Amino acid sequence: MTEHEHAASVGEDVELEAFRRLYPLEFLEKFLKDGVRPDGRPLGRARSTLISVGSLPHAEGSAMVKLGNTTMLAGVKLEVMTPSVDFPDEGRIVVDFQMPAICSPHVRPGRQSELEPVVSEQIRNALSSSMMVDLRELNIAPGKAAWMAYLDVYCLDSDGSLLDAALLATAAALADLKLPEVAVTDDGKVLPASSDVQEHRSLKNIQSKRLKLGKIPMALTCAVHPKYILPDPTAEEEAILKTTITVLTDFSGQLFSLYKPGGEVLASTSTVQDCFALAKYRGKELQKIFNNAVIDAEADDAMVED
Amino acid sequence: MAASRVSSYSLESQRVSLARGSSALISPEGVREDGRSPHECRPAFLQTGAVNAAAGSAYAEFGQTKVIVSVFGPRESKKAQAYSDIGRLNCNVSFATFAGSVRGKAGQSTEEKEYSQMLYKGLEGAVALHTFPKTTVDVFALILQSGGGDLPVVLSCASLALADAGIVMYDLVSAISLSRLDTNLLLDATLGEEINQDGSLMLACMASRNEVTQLLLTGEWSQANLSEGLKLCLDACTKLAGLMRSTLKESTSNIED
Amino acid sequence: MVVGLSAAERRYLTDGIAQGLRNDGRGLYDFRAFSVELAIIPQANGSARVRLGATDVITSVKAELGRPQASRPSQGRVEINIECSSTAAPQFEGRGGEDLSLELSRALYRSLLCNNGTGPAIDLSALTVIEGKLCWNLFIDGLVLSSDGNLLDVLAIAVKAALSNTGIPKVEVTSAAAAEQEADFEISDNPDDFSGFDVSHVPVIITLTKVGRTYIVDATEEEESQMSSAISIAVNSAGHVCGITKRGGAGLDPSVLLDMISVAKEVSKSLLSTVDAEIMAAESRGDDQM
Amino acid sequence: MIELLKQKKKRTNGIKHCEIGWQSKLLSNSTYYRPCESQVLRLDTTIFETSRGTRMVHDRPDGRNPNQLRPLVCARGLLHRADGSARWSQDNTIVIAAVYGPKAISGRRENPARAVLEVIWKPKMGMAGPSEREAEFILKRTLEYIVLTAMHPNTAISVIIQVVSDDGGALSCAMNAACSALVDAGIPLKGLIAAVTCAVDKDGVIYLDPINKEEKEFHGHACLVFPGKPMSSFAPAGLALDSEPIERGIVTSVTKGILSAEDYLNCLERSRAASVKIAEFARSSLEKAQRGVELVVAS
Amino acid sequence: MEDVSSRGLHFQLSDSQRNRLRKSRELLREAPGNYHPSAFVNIADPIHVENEATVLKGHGTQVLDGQLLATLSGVVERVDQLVTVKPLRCRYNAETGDVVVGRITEVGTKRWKVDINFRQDVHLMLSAVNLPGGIQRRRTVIDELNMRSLFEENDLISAEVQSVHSDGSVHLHTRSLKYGKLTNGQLVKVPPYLVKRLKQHFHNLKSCAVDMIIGCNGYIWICAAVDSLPSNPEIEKITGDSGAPEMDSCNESISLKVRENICRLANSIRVLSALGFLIYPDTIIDTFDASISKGVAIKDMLGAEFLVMIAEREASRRTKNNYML
Repeated sequence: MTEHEHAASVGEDVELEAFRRLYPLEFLEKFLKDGVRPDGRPLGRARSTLISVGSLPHAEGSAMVKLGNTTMLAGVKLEVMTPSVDFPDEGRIVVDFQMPAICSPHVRPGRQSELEPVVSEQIRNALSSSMMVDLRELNIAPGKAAWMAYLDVYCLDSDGSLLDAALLATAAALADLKLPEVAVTDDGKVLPASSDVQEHRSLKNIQSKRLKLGKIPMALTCAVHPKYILPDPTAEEEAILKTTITVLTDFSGQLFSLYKPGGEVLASTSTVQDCFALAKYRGKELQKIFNNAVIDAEADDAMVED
Repeated sequence: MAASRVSSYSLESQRVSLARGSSALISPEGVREDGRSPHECRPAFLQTGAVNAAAGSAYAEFGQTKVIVSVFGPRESKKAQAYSDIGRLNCNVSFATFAGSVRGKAGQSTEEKEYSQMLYKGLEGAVALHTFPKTTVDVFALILQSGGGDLPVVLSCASLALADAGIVMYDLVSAISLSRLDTNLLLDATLGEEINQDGSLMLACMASRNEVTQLLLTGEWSQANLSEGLKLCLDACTKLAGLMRSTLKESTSNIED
Repeated sequence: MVVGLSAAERRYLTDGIAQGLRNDGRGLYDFRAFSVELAIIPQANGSARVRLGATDVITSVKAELGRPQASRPSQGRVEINIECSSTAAPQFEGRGGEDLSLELSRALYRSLLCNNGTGPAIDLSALTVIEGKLCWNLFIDGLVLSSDGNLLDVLAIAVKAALSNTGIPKVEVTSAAAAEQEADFEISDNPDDFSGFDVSHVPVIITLTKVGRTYIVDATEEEESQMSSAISIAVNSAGHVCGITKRGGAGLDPSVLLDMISVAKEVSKSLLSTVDAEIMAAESRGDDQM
Repeated sequence: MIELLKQKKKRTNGIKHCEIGWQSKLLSNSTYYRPCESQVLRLDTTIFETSRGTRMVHDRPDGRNPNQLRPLVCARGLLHRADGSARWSQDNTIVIAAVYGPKAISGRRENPARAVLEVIWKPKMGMAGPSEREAEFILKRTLEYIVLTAMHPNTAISVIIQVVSDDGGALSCAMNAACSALVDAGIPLKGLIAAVTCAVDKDGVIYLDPINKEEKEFHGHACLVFPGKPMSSFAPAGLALDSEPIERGIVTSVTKGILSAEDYLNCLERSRAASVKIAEFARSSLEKAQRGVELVVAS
Repeated sequence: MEDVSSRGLHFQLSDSQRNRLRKSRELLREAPGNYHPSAFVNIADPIHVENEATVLKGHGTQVLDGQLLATLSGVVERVDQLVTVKPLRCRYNAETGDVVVGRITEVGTKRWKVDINFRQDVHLMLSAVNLPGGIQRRRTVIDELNMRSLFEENDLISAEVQSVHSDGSVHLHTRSLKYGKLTNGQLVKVPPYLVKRLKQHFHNLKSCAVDMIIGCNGYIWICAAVDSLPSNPEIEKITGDSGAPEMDSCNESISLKVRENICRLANSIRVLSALGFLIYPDTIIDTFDASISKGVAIKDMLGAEFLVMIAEREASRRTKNNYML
């Protein structure tokens, strides 16, 4: 490239960047008209998705999810609790979604992001309506002891579709969760399995196990433009279009919930139906990725145990 | 709901298992628990550009210690500050709730505050504050997993992230810690070694300028041990700085490709 | 603490330090005269007030019986908490003093107790009453009433003085209980039944403040405002370094660092003897009054 | 529309000088919605047609039929300090909304292009938790749809929601209250909204405006918000080709529990019809209030 | 008796020192020129007057149930019919014509805000300063933009109180060549009530090559003598080079000897202020000379021994004067 041409291309770059900043909607629409999105993918496609489990040795279950640039890290820490009187054989799962200051320029340390409670609530709803985990699985000794699972999902990089990524990380971390082997005394005291058995006469050992999972919830966020529907939007697309619809389903496409918090564009019935269809397609895609990641991890487990 | 926590089962067991005599941590032949020799650093993995949303970022993994640092800015200062013609550096360190063996609490702990102060002090001298007058550069660190030597890893990682963000610096800051168990000096200590140490030394420096930006020493030290420890740390910092440099070089060459 | 100095004053001050004569007539390594008062808070187990120039701090030591930590069954626990009163400076009001308070508390803690709470300065095993069950926990609280620089050094002296003033009541264990049960005990209420505290290992802290190319001891607030960096070095009576904390941004050459450490050791000798003498004098004054 | 609202603002200012006690004002501005035959889509039988065939309908605890709303009451202008306020009740679910602003703000939140909306949700008792925070977020995003924020740049409009009692459907009640309060404050809006909650049982039967007990018992429930009146400004020209009446699209949808796609679409249809009633009620209450103001000004 | 503590200093005295100090204080109390003890009133103490109706009730007094009471702790002063209470300790009270030393706190539009230890920060208008070049002309927008080049935040200046307004605001001016930015020295703060208004507040101590400005507000500036420095304002005045003395570049010319003198003078003032003695040029120089003649090192001047010595010295001086009368 000659120097002159180089300078010209730099000039174009600057112009393009200025256009992008000054007329974001027009910028986006120019792309959409040609059937592509600013990051190069076709209109109806989600970004590449990676799931890896067991990345945190301190946590009893953990998973990392990358959805394009959006990155989530979920970890489960277990504690022993006394079950409530009403549900003596149930444990609890406490989900918290955290947006630390590192993830986005809009979050300040010490101040909760507006999205934190929103995503937390949606994950909680999804877990309870899908009944992914039977809380009785967390039982240790009925009425005396049960597991309390603290599931913290950290957003490490925020680039749109946070709920999709966070829910996926939640599900993967729960799939990775392994209840440790413990010993229980008669009065419900829980001790690590390795502790001295002689001291306590009436010890009952409980084997380590993974949770049995029910239907696994997933979410697909779609940014809505009066003419287009963009599944799995980036932060830029979310900010420009200001309207999102999040469809919560299981992998088979069975709907749990449809979430549209306001926004500039109204959702007609056909828009809603289009979103359902996109979610169904996405469900199939995710199921494969999810199963591969989790099964790989279980295979690793088996090898270690051998 | 009447659920109350009875005990933190993991807490007691983990702590007890970690508190051991120094003999258990280093064999008579001078081999440490993880197979390293006393003056050997942990395997380190560094990477820039870990967080896309940030102006600059870096991920660092030193053995079991895993840290992400994001840098934002220079951007408008948060609150109206008194007239000043130099920029402000704002540092914040936080732990993920699953960083330690016991689940942490949300909300800023004193440890996080202290680390934030230390991070600031370690970087302050290296960043050319006059190059971004009246604006703020935010350095935010998240410790994903605490495995010993958290602060030095955060410091090194933060200086990488600053470089990645294109902030003008006099030099990269590399930092390392060292634990003294009796008279053994163990470089780049793990969590287990830190809990049983009799003294610790943390040194952050700008290796090519031969300047110490932060120094922290605890426990009683004889002159001989102190001089040796300082020398060990300085050498390790120089090596680490080399690694950081090559990481940065790699990341820029990746962009060119 | 923002000390506003004009450009001319700053120049005058740094030039003076370069010439070896500071604004109050001191040389580079001279401490200001300080005074120690003991037992000023009757309800504490030990307390002291130290005034150095216009810097004025109070420390108190409270001992409480508690359960030792599972990881260290034969040791008591020490907590240090420093508070900067808004009487010292208007900017300490509300949460303004928090950062400084934390910095001072942690620096003191590290010098006295290493960072994992097993310090050489205070014999923690002497605080045990029954191993694994009962121990004394010490709560050291400091209050900065007025500040004219060099807070950390003054606080260290005050902590040392307060600890020397601390009496821990004798505890009588009435039933040697079995492994699982709580022990019964009685705290002696005889005022003479106190055991004193050995403070010979408690270090003093020397902060060397670098202004220009020179470093000075016991900087005033004015001088601190001109520092490029400062190093606080804790030295005990054996001449061993017990803690180093660096403040201020500018980097230091390692050789300068080693120089500073040796200067601090030198200064610490005279400071330690002055501190001991002042504590002794304060004790004798206290005895006279009784 | 906007002009009308502006006029109203002036008039309300006038009325404040007339020193009318808020009690009398409350009465004069209140409109009661009595579910009489003409206003409810009442079905004669308890047999309900759904797409899955004919199903039995559960008896509702308060004796309503599945398609019946609870009695609505709306009162406006009852708080002196606020720039606008409204009390919206659906039987035992009562919410008060207060609007302050547009008022000056400074610092980071200030936006040179538009007014900033902030919503504070105060629960009946206790502290606001994450679910309240979420409700604030939903309300904020929903109101941003109707408030013409570009008209008041560099200002803030705060909406405070106080739940007085909650017997199901507090979110939709709050939406309706907030909308009325915004009108009362004379803030320029591009239209009104109407929010409806409906629940679905296992068999797919839809119950409008469920009470708390029903929300808990039934399979799932949805809070849906629609634009108040078909208005051309809502329908972008590009979509006029669509066979569907696009102007009745959803502004907000929040669901809890399980709703199958089919159930959801049924809910949509049913609530859309009900929202027309609510919108009519809101509009009539607004007009009545306006007439009241005119009377006062005239005398 | 307590230890001596004053702003910025604390002196711990031994028993013998304490006794000596007590003795000299007693002597001083009886020395002439002091107020009679009955002249002191505390807050709410009645002030005795001959005829209630005829007296003018001045500052620090109030009438309650027909009785004249004090609202301040201090000394009752009577001038003709006017009864006032003059407080012992108070902030500086600005009066027109006072020479003050102040610190710029804020650069605003057309004015600087200055801290002179007054109740509020006072104003120095752009129109009340000498412009560089010393020409008298209207202030332009350019001048407004260049205000920071004249005085910036934290700069120390000497100035004169131009006017005190009824709302409590005070304006300064520096429209004389002796006023302006202060350089080459250090500031000592003393309680303003220790400084009395004199004819002359600028002092040139030729023997030490030191200049001293005793601000009425208790801010005392001690610096290397201007005439020992190359740029002489007199010359500048003739050449019209620069109106305000610009001496920023001259700091390095301070010799150690001069610096020692400055330090010794500063410490003399600190000791006097700790003892609560009035601060005049004479008392300062007397203390300065005493420290040299007794061979006291500069840093030891802030020790207890020197403090007691100065107290004794003052006591004996005053009682001697008494005998002489």
